[in-house]
Amino acid sequence: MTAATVEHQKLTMAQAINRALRDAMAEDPTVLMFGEDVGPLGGVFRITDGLTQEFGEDRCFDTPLAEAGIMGFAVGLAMNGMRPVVEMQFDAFAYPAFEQVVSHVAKMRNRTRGRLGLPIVIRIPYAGGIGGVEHHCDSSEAYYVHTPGLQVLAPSTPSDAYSLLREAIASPDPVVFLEPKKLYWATDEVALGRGQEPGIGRAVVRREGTDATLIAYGPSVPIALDAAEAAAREGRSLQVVDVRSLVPFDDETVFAAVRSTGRAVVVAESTGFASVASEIAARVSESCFHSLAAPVRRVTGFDIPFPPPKLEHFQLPSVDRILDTVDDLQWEDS
Amino acid sequence: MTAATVEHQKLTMAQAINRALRDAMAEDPTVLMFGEDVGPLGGVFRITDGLTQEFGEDRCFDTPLAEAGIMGFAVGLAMNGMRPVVEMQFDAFAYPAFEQVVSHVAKMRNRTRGRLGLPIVIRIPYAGGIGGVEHHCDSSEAYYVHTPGLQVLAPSTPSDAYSLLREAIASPDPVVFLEPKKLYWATDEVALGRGQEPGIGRAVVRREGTDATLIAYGPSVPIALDAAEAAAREGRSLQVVDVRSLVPFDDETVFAAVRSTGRAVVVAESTGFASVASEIAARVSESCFHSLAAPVRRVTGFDIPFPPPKLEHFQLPSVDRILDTVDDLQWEDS
Amino acid sequence: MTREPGHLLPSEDPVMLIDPSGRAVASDGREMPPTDALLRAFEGLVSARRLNDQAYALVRQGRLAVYPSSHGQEACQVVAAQVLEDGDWLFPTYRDTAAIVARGVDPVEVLTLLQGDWHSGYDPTIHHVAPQATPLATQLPHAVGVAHAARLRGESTVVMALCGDGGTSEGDFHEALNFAAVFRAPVVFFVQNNEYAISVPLARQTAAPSIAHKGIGYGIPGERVDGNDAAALLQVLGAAVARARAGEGPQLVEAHTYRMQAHTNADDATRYRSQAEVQEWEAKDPLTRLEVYLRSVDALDDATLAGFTEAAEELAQRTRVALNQDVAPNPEDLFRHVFAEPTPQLRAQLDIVLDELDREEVGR
Amino acid sequence: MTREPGHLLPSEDPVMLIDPSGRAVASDGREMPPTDALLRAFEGLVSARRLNDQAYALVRQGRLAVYPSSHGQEACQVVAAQVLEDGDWLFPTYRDTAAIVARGVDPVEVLTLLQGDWHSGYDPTIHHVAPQATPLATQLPHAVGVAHAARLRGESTVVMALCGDGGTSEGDFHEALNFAAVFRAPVVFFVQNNEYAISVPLARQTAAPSIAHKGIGYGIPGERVDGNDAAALLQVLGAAVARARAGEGPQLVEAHTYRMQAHTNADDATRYRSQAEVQEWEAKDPLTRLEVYLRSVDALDDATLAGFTEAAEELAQRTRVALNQDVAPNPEDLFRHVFAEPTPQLRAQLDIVLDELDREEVGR
Ligand SMILES: Cc1ncc(C[n+]2csc(CCOP(=O)(O)OP(=O)(O)O)c2C)c(N)n1
Ligand SMILES: Cc1ncc(C[n+]2csc(CCOP(=O)(O)OP(=O)(O)O)c2C)c(N)n1
Ligand SMILES: [Mg+2]
Ligand SMILES: [Mg+2]
Repeated sequence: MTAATVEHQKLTMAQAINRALRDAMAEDPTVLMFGEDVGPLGGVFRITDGLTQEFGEDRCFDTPLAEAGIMGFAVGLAMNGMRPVVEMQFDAFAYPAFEQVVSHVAKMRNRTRGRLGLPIVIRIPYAGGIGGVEHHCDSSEAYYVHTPGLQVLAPSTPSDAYSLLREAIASPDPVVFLEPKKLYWATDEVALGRGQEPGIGRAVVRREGTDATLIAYGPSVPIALDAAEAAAREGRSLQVVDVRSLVPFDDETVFAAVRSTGRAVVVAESTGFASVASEIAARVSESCFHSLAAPVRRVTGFDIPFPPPKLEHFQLPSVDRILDTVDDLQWEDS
Repeated sequence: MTAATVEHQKLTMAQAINRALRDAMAEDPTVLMFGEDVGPLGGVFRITDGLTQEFGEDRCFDTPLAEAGIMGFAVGLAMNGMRPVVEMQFDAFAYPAFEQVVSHVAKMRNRTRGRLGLPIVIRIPYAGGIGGVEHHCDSSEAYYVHTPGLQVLAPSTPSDAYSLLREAIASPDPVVFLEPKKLYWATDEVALGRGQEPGIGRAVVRREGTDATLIAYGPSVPIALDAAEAAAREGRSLQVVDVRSLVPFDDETVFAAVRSTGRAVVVAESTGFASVASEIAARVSESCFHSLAAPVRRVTGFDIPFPPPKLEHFQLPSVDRILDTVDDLQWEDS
Repeated sequence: MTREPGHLLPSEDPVMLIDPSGRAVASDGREMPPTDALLRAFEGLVSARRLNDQAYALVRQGRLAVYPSSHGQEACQVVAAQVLEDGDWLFPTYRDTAAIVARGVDPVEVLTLLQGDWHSGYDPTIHHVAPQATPLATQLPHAVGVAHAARLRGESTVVMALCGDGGTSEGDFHEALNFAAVFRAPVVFFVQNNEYAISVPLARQTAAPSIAHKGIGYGIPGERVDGNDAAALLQVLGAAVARARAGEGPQLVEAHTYRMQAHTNADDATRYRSQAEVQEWEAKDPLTRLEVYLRSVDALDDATLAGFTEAAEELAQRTRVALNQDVAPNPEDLFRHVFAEPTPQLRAQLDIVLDELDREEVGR
Repeated sequence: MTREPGHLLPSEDPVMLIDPSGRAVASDGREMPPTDALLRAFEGLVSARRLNDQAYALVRQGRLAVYPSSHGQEACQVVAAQVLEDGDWLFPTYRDTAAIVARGVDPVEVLTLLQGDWHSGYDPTIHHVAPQATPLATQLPHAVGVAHAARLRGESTVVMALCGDGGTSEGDFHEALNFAAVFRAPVVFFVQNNEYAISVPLARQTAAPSIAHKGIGYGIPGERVDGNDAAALLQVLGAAVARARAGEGPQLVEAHTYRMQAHTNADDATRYRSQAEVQEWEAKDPLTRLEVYLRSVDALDDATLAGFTEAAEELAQRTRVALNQDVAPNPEDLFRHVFAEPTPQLRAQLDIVLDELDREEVGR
């Protein structure tokens, strides 16, 4: 497919994910979509809207209400030739499936010395910013990235949501696909078809800048971009890297970016202790040591349970908090 | 109790834990011990040996085989005045209880604005080094430390196992108590009674040294000490810090240690990506930036599922791998 | 096996004592509860229905983030609380506002969760009401633990554990019932089968003859009851509580009821069920039926009803007023209650927030 | 409700066709399986018993890290495999060595796990045998998924999913049975109730009248069978497989059997059960009973038995020899099979190991 023939559509992230599912299901009859309320209702976020109607009850369907069961069922389907895509209704409701994910989904290829891979996609609407009550706003990526055998993706734009989900469904390995709930209604020109965006394992520089590098993913990318915009107005040039693929991690792009500026702030909504942000800070500190003019700093969620709706803004990385942190990066001229 | 009256006993770590349970149960009738095979059998590692016989079926007992049920049962018991201590038979068999741990055990105090705390201890025989088959050797601490509301302890000596378990049982908050399986048979002079060792939240320097600091916990501490011993023979003086308390983390002791040597290697058996070692590396890199002569390095398990018995030695941090890494710390004289 | 298995199976039809038209019906051996208990239940129903309407209005006005309706299920919820004694415990879900209020918790504190001020707004230890459970079925093993703790101390506490039809599919339901049976814990597992789990109908949830048939697999007697018949509920739940209190172990009770409104205000029920189906259940309304019966036995007159309505109105008004007051919750609470004592790191993190607030203050 | 609930309950006594003394007994309407099937089962039992002894010897010699014994449960395991067709799937646990070998997998590959060379030593796709499950009951939802995939493609695959009595307490057991029933998946859930989960006796595991009584809670028929009677197992499991293949949905079969040895070599069974209890079960041995019966109907003579014994001996010897060969597993495999393509980080980590090995090599 050449660039000239690529079809573009203006879509919200929710629509882009829906479209990715439709396109994948149309192309490959082994792709199945199931979970709680994803059938006739089309999912509580309407991500699977119309799929049952279009592909029938056998291809997109509701299951009994049991996440471990859903995940284990997916394992069996994948063992027997299918490419299941499951929806965990909200982040915290994936926890009942944790044993299935860690002890089976992540390990089957390894356990069988490569004989049995599991092409499963686990879609998880995740993180906060939508005023959700408790258990509806967890950023659970650290649990998954720490588990060897899972690819973990966190798109920040509708285009990435579309293209990364297409890659995820095509992947021979299990993928945890983290959909930032608060970005479901963000819009973008989305290039349809496969291979239009960098694939799994690739970070991208979303904004060029020379003074410091902001490293973010998923729901935090727009905040990082806003912070860079605000900084620019104050005369400071911030580069923004969107990690996109948490596992595999794109060291090359991230390290090159940080080396180019000599300063880095990692921005992530998840609680900070032993998180993806910790990993990024640790590996950047280690590999870019001699390029760093200041310690790598982190702007993350605090180490507290996700707050109730009226207090959640204290937990989410904000432009001000990012700029405060950037100000702290030991600028000789300040 | 003055130092003079403190009773000491030579105990294995397994015996020390057993003794801590016995002493706590004798002192406080609300302490209950339960799980799988912990009753008449005394646990598959014999940690609860004799407790049912001594305290009766109501105080130390077997449950049906269901870890989420065990954990949820503990939550209810703690809600109603008890201090439950549960044993998860092996690390990977705690995963079915993950939702209960993350969504309830860790959050109850917070959810109820401090009105309802859960004094639960979750004992987990963990990590490798015993030639265990799959699912019996996971280092799962990263999952717990990342979850706000859990204290996470990892003793490396029988003395610490005894004293930290006593503190854990007395704690008003839930504690994940990680027992390094391969150290169950290590012996030590154990000071009985409470308060004989530094408490929760305190790291200790296990060996003084001036050239570089090894930061380790649980099963990796003896390896770090061995490495320091070997390094000393080669004329290099390595300091060893035993973290002991992963949450709360003792920044003060760790930072002071690293600042005193200017070089640091974090040693941990767990897979490395987004792990406790990442967190330690990140926070040391950030807070000791100007004292560091070289980047903070990590010697951890590789990012692979835990290997089968005959290959596990490749996964475990070894003296050689630690020394190789220390050699890499940009020594001017080398 | 101490029990003949057959006794563990539920009756073929749900127990009903007052039919949808308000007439008393015979149900073998089950007595009609005393009229004063029925009247008290009715008062609770009137209050619950009014409070539900109030909550819906508050959602529309943006005072509540979300609200899972109890309309249609009031009889189940009110009676579940009514059959308990003070020392007993109630384990509610997000849907059980009416049960918690009937237990004596201030609706303002119940709605804190949905208002977004905090997670659980009430002190669970005062009325012995657990925080409302959102992760489905996870509260059930807690209920068993609370019951077992009481039993170890020789107390006569009974625990009423609520869950929905959808929740019965979760592993925690299974593990909780099994623990309760093995430890003979005094727990009444009370399933409000309202035919749907959000959009998923019961037939996609289970192929069992009934949910109550799940009891025998644990050695627990299963019962079915008309969930829109407060009299039957008082009888069946009352007996289950008495049985548990007497040390005869747990029981599983399935109430057949219906969620008359959408799952929450955010849901669109027309996507998965017909108006005709809803109307069918309209005719079985728990309030109407009990009112007709009570009037027929001269236990209720217009004046009494007016009194109930007025009290319900007052509670609703008080709730509305309280929820319209904008008292911003304190961010310090976020850091204060993670552990009994904040860690040094949490204190440092709180300082970041306090510093930001200070600067905002100055900036104004 | 399409099915009269009563039909879902198991018979009061486990189905038995040959009693412990080797005599055929009447069991209403159940026919004795053909003699050649019984003879084939017997051959499997002889082989399984011998292989079990061999594995125990290998543990003592330090060639296996651990071994969970199948002694006493051979009839369950051999027949579970025997009733399957080639395209069917078997989902075994750590204890089911005999079932996997009866299915045709080389014992050397089965024992790879316990030898410590790798996790699963066989290719699951060749004989349609899932890797042995260690985390209890987690394999059961997989079995449902495999069955459902086949059904979606219109294949007539049946899945035999094994688990122990202890495993039935796990949430995954519940969720798997429920999924199977709702999707009418062709799965036979076969529980080997050997009275213990390590040290925990059945009475601490469940208060149900029987494990088979758990079926009705999912709308699945439950059956009980004497797990030491190969004839009854052939009959009951055969019928369950046929029923599933015919599209009539899943079934739950509970076999009453006994683990004659300790849980594994590492276990001390004297801590939790009496020698008298073990002896009682000695008298019900599945091999003896089938041998007596087969001789009584002149289907087995000394020569045939000698042939079986010799074949079993050969297999055991071959296994012993293979396991005594010390072929060190390749550490590269650790990094190669995490993903289909190793990540850059995994390649770098492998390089660390290769570099260490190189230097060791040089150091020698
Ligand atoms: C573990 C878990 N999974 C999913 C959800 C999302 N969810 C909330 S309510 C609901 C349906 C529950 O149905 P049911 O148990 O019948 O209760 P009802 O809402 O009908 O009262 C779902 C799927 C959840 N809260 N918890
Ligand atoms: C999830 C999980 N929890 C605990 C264990 C540890 N464990 C291994 S076997 C076993 C007992 C299993 O008993 P049962 O299901 O009756 O099978 P049997 O060993 O008797 O064949 C236990 C507790 C495990 N393997 N998986
Ligand atoms: Mg419902
Ligand atoms: Mg067993």
